[in-house]
Amino acid sequence: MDTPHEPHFIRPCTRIWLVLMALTCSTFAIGETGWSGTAVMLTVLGTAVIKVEMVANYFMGLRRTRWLWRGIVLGWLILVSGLITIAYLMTVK
Amino acid sequence: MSETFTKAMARNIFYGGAVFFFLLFLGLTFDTMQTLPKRDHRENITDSVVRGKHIWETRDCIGCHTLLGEGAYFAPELGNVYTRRGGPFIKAWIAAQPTGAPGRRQMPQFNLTDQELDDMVAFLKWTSEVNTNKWPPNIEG
Amino acid sequence: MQFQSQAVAKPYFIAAIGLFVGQILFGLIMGYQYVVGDFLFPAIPFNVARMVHTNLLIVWLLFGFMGAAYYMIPEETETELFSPKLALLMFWIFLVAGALTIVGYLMVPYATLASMTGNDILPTMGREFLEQPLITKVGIVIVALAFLFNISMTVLKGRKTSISLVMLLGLWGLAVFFLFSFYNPSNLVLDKYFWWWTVHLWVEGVWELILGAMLAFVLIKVTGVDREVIEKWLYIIIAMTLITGIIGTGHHYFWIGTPEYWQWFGSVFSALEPIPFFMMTVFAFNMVNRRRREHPNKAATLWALGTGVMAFLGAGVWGFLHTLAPVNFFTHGTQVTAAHGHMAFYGAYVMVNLAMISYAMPMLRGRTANSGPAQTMEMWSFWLMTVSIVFITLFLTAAGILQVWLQRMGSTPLGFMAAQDQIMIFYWLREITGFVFLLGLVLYIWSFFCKKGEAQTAA
Amino acid sequence: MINNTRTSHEIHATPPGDLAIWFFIFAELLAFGVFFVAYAFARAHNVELFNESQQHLNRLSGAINTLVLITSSYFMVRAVAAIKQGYSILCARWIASAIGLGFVFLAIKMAEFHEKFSAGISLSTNTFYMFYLSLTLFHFMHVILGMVILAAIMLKARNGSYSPANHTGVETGASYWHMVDLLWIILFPLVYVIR
Repeated sequence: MDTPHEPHFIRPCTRIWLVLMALTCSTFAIGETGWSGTAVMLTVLGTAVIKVEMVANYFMGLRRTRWLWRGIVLGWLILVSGLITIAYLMTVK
Repeated sequence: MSETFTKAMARNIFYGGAVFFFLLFLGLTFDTMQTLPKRDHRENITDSVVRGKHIWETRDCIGCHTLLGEGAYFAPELGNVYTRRGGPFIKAWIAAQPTGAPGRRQMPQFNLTDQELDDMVAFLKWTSEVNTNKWPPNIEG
Repeated sequence: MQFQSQAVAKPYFIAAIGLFVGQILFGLIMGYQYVVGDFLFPAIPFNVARMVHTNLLIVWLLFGFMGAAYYMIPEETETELFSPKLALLMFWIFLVAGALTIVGYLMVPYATLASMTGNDILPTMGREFLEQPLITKVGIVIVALAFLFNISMTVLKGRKTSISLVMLLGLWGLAVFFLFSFYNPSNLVLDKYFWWWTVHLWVEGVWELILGAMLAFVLIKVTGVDREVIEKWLYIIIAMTLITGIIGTGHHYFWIGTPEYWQWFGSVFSALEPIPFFMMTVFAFNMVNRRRREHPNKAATLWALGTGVMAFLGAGVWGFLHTLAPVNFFTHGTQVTAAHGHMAFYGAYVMVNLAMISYAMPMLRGRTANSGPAQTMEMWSFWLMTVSIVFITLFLTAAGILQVWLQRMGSTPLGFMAAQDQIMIFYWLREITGFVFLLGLVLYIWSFFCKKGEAQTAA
Repeated sequence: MINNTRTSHEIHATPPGDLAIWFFIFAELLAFGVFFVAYAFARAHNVELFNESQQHLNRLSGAINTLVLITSSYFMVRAVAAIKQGYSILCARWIASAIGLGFVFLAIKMAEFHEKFSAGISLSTNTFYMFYLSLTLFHFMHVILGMVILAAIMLKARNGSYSPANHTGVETGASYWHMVDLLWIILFPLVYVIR
């Protein structure tokens, strides 16, 4: 993923991993509080979207490919999370 | 581009994907087999129902009618005909064929005995009681 | 023709076309019975005509597949067929058995046929598409095994290409899943559940491997594109086919007594089923555009491209139209299904067989391609048949939508026959279009006998 | 095979690994995507049932499994980095650790399934559990498939079949494994948390 010669204190991928772990814990924490509502739902789903993009771009290495490939995953993600959001907002009166 | 798209990998995905999804299909089939007794009421399959199914098959009824929506679309759906018409009507109807009305669709005369007609009705009655997730949409089938 | 033994494909192709004509004639009889109900009654009741129509379709497609295998496999494996004699013997057995079965359907009442042929020992008859008497079914298994033995032995002793492996896999799958036709439990729900293991896993599973292999073979021959490229796309396409198609079986498990979750599995996976067909269309056009030579057989190329497009339209688009459970709830068991069935079978399996025959027949008759006028006539037949099947599909779709509207929606639904009377106009249009189809088929056969122009013999 | 070594600033025409696996990955994303959306809309028709049933899920084990998969995915990143520098054995060890975490995931998941199945819950219990079991079992099978792929790659790496110039195989397996992780990242909040 990264070149060995760059003088990193921690590797970029390790940083990504730590952020992903932290975001997961935050999602779990929100789940434990039992909160609900549009804002909470959007926060949780938004966190998931950010995490997916991090995995796709940094772990799967899509950020160093043509936009076509990033676009497919991003488009899929926007479509799926968008439709999920619409489905959830439908239930909010 | 072609160096990183190899036939070997495409082949592996084909075999892997096929096996994977067939296993999933077997798993779902297994679960279906566990669940079916609650839905098809197989405890009600009497000898009469079994004989009725045999008559249904040996007269090739499926060649004109649908049963639970499967078959030919030339004649009415019979999965719910028992609830639509009732047993006596079905017996009388089969016995009265063909109508001979000119230009109208005709059903052959099968010369069924009274016992066979009863079996046919028993089969259609059992079929009408299968849990079909509320299909057909209405009584007309 | 590179190998002597490829010649056994010829009788298979001729028989296939002959049976195709029979299928269409009985289709026209049925179409007429739809509008004039008592036509030919009681000599040929509708259910008998339908049995002949669908069984002839299956049998001629099988003849086509076998002929294709006998033609392709020697060329792919670069070796003579294991046993041409066995292939010819099986041809006659299959043809005679098939003909006797059809005669049986037409001559004796079905129930009599059943008791004559041992249906009481093992009842398997009277289920849609599997109406064949027990002895015919056993005969099919024997012929299939002998055929598979012959083909497998040929592949074993020769070069093993991906196309021949995929073809072989498809043909073995065909035989294996046919075995479910012998399983007929007295519980209708179980019966239907496993009936689809033959029917669905054939047409939306293993047959597509055969289809893919045949299409890939023809494309390699007419375009000269690198085998490696075509074969890797073949693998990707059939991988997608099975990934979506196997669980896609679930779209038949919505309303036959099976658990509710099949509505989700069936809808999701069968909604993805158009993808491999779309890929196949793109693939066919892509390969033809990248062609490295101009093959003189333009008609075969046209059929190959047509297969891609029509399979996508018929199997992909028309399948998708009514595959989602909420839609299928209303369309299940109506003329919409018939519309989809006609275009899907024509677009996928009829056309790929005609593509193969169109490519191979001139070779089997000692030329690279037919003369210009003969090819022109064949292309006319292509357009006549293809356009008329499109219209048949459109008319049946219109009939189906109206049928759903009249019979299944609203507060005062009509009864079945009352609804049928309302949509009679579409059945008339369908029947007339059917005659145009027949005209196309006649022209197709005529093109074989066209004497005008020089046939191209340069290899 | 010349241009296979990926350096940090180059833009590549194709994603890492064999392009064929990407067709598979996109097909899988599509299938799961449709299932996710179907879940959301089925929930919209049945909010009370979904919210009530969701209470009975073990959120802690879902969260731990997320951490497990993310970490496992991270190990595969390290495996790819190792092989790019030519460390075959190190690469095999990273893959082995990734597989090990795969087993941890399966174990936790099986405990969860055991709890549900012994409570008599099945695909036909209600719509929520139909989705919960379908999605998680479907994903569960993908984890197993991913582990099989990784195991094959690990053996090849150990035999020294990969090198800095030729490591497409490792990247192929890693890409698939990341996808399995990526799907769970959506599945977990969707089914366990959001209400």
